[in-house]
Amino acid sequence: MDFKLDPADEAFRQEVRAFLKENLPPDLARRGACGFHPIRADQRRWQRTLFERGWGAPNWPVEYGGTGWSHLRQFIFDEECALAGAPATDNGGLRMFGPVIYTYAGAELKARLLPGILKGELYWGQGFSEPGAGSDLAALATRAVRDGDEYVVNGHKIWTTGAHTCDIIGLLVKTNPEAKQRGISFLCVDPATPGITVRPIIDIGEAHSLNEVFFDNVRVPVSNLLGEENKGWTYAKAVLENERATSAEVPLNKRKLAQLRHIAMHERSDGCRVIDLPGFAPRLAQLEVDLRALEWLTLRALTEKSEGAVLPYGSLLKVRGSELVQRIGELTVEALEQYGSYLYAEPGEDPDAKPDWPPGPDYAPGVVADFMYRRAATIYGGANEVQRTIIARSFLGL
Amino acid sequence: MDFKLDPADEAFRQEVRAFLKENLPPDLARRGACGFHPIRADQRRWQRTLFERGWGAPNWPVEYGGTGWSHLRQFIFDEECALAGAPATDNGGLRMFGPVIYTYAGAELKARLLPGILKGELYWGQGFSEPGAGSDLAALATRAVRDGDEYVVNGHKIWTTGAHTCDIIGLLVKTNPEAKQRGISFLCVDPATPGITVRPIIDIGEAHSLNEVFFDNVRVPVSNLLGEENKGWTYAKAVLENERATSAEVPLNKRKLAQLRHIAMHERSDGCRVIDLPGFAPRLAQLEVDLRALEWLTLRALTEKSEGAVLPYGSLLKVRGSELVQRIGELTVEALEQYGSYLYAEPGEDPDAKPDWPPGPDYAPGVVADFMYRRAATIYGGANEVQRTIIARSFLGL
Amino acid sequence: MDFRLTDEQEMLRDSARRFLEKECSLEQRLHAPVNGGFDAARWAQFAEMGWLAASLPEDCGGLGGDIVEAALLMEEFGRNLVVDPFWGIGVLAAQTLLAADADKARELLPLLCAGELRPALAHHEVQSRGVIEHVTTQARPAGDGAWTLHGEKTLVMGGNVADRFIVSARTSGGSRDRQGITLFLIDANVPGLQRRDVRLIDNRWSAEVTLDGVRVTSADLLGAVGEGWAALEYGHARGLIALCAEAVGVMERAMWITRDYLRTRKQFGVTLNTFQALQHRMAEMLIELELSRSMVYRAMAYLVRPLAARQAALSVAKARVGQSGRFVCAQGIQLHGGIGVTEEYSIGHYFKRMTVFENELGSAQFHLEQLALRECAEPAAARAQN
Amino acid sequence: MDFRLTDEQEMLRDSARRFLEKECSLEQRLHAPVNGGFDAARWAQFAEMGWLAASLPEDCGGLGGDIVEAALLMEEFGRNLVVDPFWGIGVLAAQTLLAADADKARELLPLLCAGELRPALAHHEVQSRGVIEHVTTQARPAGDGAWTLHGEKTLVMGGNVADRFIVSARTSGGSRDRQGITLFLIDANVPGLQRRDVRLIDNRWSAEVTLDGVRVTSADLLGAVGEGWAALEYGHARGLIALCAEAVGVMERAMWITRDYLRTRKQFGVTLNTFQALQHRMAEMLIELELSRSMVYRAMAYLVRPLAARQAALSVAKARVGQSGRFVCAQGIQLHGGIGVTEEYSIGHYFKRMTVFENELGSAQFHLEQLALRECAEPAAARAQN
Repeated sequence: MDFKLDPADEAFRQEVRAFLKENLPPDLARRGACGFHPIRADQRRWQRTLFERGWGAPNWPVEYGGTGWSHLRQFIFDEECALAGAPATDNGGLRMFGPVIYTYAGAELKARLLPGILKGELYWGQGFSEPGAGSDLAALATRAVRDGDEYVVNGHKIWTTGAHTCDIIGLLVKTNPEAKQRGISFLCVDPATPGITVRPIIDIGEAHSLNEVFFDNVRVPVSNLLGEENKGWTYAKAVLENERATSAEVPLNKRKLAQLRHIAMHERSDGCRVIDLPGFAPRLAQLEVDLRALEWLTLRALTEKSEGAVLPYGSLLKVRGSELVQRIGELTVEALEQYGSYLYAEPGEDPDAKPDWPPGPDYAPGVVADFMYRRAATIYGGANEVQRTIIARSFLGL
Repeated sequence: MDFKLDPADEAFRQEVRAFLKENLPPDLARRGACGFHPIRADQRRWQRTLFERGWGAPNWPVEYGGTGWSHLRQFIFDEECALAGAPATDNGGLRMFGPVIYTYAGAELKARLLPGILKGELYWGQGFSEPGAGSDLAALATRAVRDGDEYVVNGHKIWTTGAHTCDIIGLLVKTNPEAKQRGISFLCVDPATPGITVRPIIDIGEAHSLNEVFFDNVRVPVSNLLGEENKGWTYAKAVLENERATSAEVPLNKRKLAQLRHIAMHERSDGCRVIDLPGFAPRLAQLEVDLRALEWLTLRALTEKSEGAVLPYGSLLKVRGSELVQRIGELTVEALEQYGSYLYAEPGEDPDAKPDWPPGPDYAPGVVADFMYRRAATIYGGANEVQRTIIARSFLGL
Repeated sequence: MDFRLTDEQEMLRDSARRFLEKECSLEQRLHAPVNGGFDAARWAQFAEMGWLAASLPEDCGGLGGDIVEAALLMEEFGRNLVVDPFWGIGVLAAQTLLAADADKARELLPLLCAGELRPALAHHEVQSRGVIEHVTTQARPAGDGAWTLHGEKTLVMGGNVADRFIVSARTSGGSRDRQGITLFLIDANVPGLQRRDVRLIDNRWSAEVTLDGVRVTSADLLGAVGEGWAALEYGHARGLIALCAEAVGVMERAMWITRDYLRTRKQFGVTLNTFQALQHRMAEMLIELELSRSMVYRAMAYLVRPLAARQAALSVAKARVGQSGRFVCAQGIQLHGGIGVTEEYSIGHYFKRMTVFENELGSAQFHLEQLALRECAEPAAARAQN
Repeated sequence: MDFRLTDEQEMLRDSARRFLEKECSLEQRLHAPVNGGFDAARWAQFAEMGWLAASLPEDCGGLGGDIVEAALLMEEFGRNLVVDPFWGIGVLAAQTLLAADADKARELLPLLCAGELRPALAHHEVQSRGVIEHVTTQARPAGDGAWTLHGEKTLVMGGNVADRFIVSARTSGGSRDRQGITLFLIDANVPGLQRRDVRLIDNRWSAEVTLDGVRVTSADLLGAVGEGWAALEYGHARGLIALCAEAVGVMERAMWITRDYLRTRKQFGVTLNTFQALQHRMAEMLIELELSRSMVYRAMAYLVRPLAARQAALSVAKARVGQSGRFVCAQGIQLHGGIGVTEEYSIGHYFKRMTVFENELGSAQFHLEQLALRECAEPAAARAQN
């Protein structure tokens, strides 16, 4: 065992920090640090900046334009970006779908899809869940029937994050209705294709990131099939595993905890800082303790991964990471008191628009909206109850 | 709705308090207030005192020698006794079995059993659980075969509290092995009957209250059958319901919380009272909050009972009452620090014996032993998991 | 002690339930938030049905009820997540006015009962955080027995539709002294008063009120100069209980909505109610609900006790109801899955209501800390007996 | 950063595991508690296998290992609930001695490694409660460079079988000053020293040591006069990590024992492992276990950091491991049902060990409060980056 941080990794951290200081525009950082869903324009702009630096895909191998960084360096990079307030990059393209594309897709599809992700020009939506297939994803009913060089798709997807702004949808469809998992295929679908209707789902933070997507005789070229027909379940599982691997969201939680500290040191009660109110700091300390535990469980997951992990790290991290983001949000809303009750509605996609917000300190907008949206953290990516069953069955043999 | 306490009830409280002040010997109170299992000799002495005052059975109707008190008065009485440190009276005889006897037994059995309970001369043991029948009580296997005027009993009971000091055992047996619930009968068994062997079970507090009881061709007169043959399940359910009705143990929890306060005000850290250490008092306050919630849920259960309760109060109270006693114990052990780690072994049944204990303040002995024993609180009387299932099915219709 | 409702109380509850389910369901008032959570015709109906009068004494135009009636109504409002400013105007402001000035109460409360007067309590300030005596708004002497008011009030519930404000201001003392707080009743459109309406995330409305040299005279006084605290405490005590009663309604309905969903929603080929982990979660929800209900009863019973015991009981209730409410409503969302976080489905709104609840009249943590202070200060013997 | 064990470390762990499972199972040492938790022959074996030397430097007779080796051994001890005083003597006293006085360490630690010297650390006092610098035991000047020691020490782990005591005493300063603490090494049967042996509920033994005019001279000094704090901190840091590592072993074994029980125990006609609520509880136990293990790694990594960062990491670890350990072992009992609370079955002993853990080197709450003080004192920017 060796717990020393490699000096080269520490130098790398400084390099990232310097880069951020120089290249992250303050307006992006300001919007990135608040709790609203990131603005697509900001994400594009920032992804382009990273791409130009050669850091477009920290988690991809060099041959596909990635950095080839170790897991630890990726972790350092993500952490520095989060703490600096950089906009979240496209988790869908970079982490969930990209690796599945370069692992399973044919050469043509790779060439067509990967560069756009790198440059921030191809954003992904995830067309997996359906009204009748949530935690039980394999129960999906959206049909794709082959008709010459095309599939004809009919069905109804739900919880499609960013379907209203994305450039491509990773769609799970039934190509063999007789089979369950083995009848599922994976199509890459242009959301502008005729027959597709996107209906916004407003979340309880009064923000719009989720959608329903209806497919009415949508024709998708067979060349947009990922890998082989009826093998989509394999790819989907890989996508979900990729989602869970980062699901502790340690960088995000660090940013949120830093924000909570900031708020607790600036909000006051009769002149006394909220952080100095009796009982507040120990609760903050408990969150710090739990974040550190999660951070080092993540580091173990990253370094043990190459060794062939036995522990179901993804599930462990998903459960506690999602709980932590909710608990941090809860204390932040409490620290804000009345400003934690005010409705600061999402400002929308135009970065220059001035929203008509209620009064309050700069750090108030977005906090409660995010707190509300994060109720979904223990649900999305496989509800925590499902993760516990996975842990109990797969590892504990119950 | 009327929340005013009747002045007559308040006067009653003062009467009880005065009685306790005058009649509760200090040595009994001292031993009663510590965490060790009550000494049988103390219990007998105290029960006799109560009996002579006419308060031998606060929860029984007058016709059987009870007080006929309202539920509220019983509650006040129990609370005052607990806070004064009176030894626990025989819960088995007075609360669990007595009411079942006077409700279901024939005249002869009533006359034979009830007076002894009142006078503190007939202590009850509960012969229900078996190694293969815990939460699933109806799976019990102890057999009773009728042979003339006697039943011949063979089997093996476990978790029999006080079997080593009790005067009678309420025993569930299978009289019809073909049936499940409908093949169960209820026998009142003298533990001195030949063929009965009692094996102590030492609990993790290194104390002895639990036992295993083995029955080897034990002959029990048919006249000791409670009610009808094969209807024992009805009586057993009534016993368990009686057990759960008081299972929040609010008086006990009040005494324990008062003890915790006492300890927290006397233990010190560099001269500072433990109660004044940052973070301690809010945790104490949380216990107070939860105790008050439980207290008033109990009051509702008591007053709504006569109205035909719909809520499964017994299960609600059992779950939170057992959790609370464990949480109070946890904080008390923490408040004691090193004295919470010391083994102060149970002093035994002789009230005058001086145990060879490690050093420490007067209030230390018994605390950690009780904390250990109370791990069983969430298990005995139907594990909390079973209670949650009962709540979900019976009331919520899940 | 008797937890049964009287016939009158049962009638009140039943009629409220019928009316609200018919007229004020969540679906029906989707546009209410945009209109400031207020509908003049609806308010007139509230008055007509006697709801505004239910918990006020007869010499003030009321029906002679008390906190029980207010709590009954609030519980029904909670079930349906009613956004109309009943609590701010009909409980908090009305009860404060009642306690502040008997003459003015007899004069003004009949108008309130009739729906013709809508006062709001402009008392809370940015740095109050649950402390009733926190008042920094200044009443500066302006000669001739007049004062000018300077300060900022926040979370003035129902302030967006108020025609009067009961303003607390300091005529003497420091920012957290009980002495020196004076109450004034001022017109909503008096010169020097500025209002900004704020929608809360639970779709109720409040206002921020800025007082910049508002001139008041002794005619505007409620009660005696410097003696406003007792009336504020009186109003807050009743307001807190009413709020907790509302929360019980919120929790109860959230629980049943969730129960019904589990019985119909299928995953893995079976309905969700067959999963033991979810059954047990719901059992916990019921326990929390019923403990909270008990706390409301207890707080009502302790209203007649001396100040220290009353305040402790109120803190116990607010802390417990806040904790339970958050748990119950968060689990309501969790057990629904994705649909639970959508604005168009009901369950998430129950959680939003409980989130705002925590930010009103002191959080659970604030009240725990109040109790903790008592634990350190009071002799144990005294506590064990109350 | 590399979480893999070296070959040597793996060998150490495997041999310890084999030996302990064979020789030190819970069943085998039922009588150990009565004998003071000590068996001279067993202790000689510990020495022979190099365990006492594993984490000491070579110039002190050690094998050149470090905290990792101590943690590996302690984790194995935890699995088997070993009661022998390895921690008190082989970690806490040995590491304190190592840091306190290089010359004496080179002289005495080889004897300790060989099993021929058993020093215990007599430092903790009744009112310490986790604060290392709490020392009220007095070293009063007695002329000729001598002192007399007066005071009481508690929870002297392994003190019942110690032949030497490392005593902390105050030569100057107040009861919680870091400066002014002096360490002395004294013989266990020196005049003026009284010992009372105490069995703890987890069946390990400690002693209360009363010093009533024990005469010491400069020859008994460990390190410089008044400079003992740094060595205590050094020893406590390693002791805390070793304790946390032991707790991970305790938790892990408790979890698997429970898993095995659920797979065989039947209720309602099926084995308990088929109940979803119990499956999910066990999933939570695994999560807590692995979070705790991560905390031990982190604490080891932070040992080389500056004092403030190191202490914070130690507090983080002790708090988290204490919380997790209590949960895991309490649930271990709960999932067993009745048999779990019996002294003759193993699972309850795991809970008892974790209960004592909470009372050693500061409770979870104590360490949370230490972290809370930092939160209030340090600028946020500095924290976010470490």
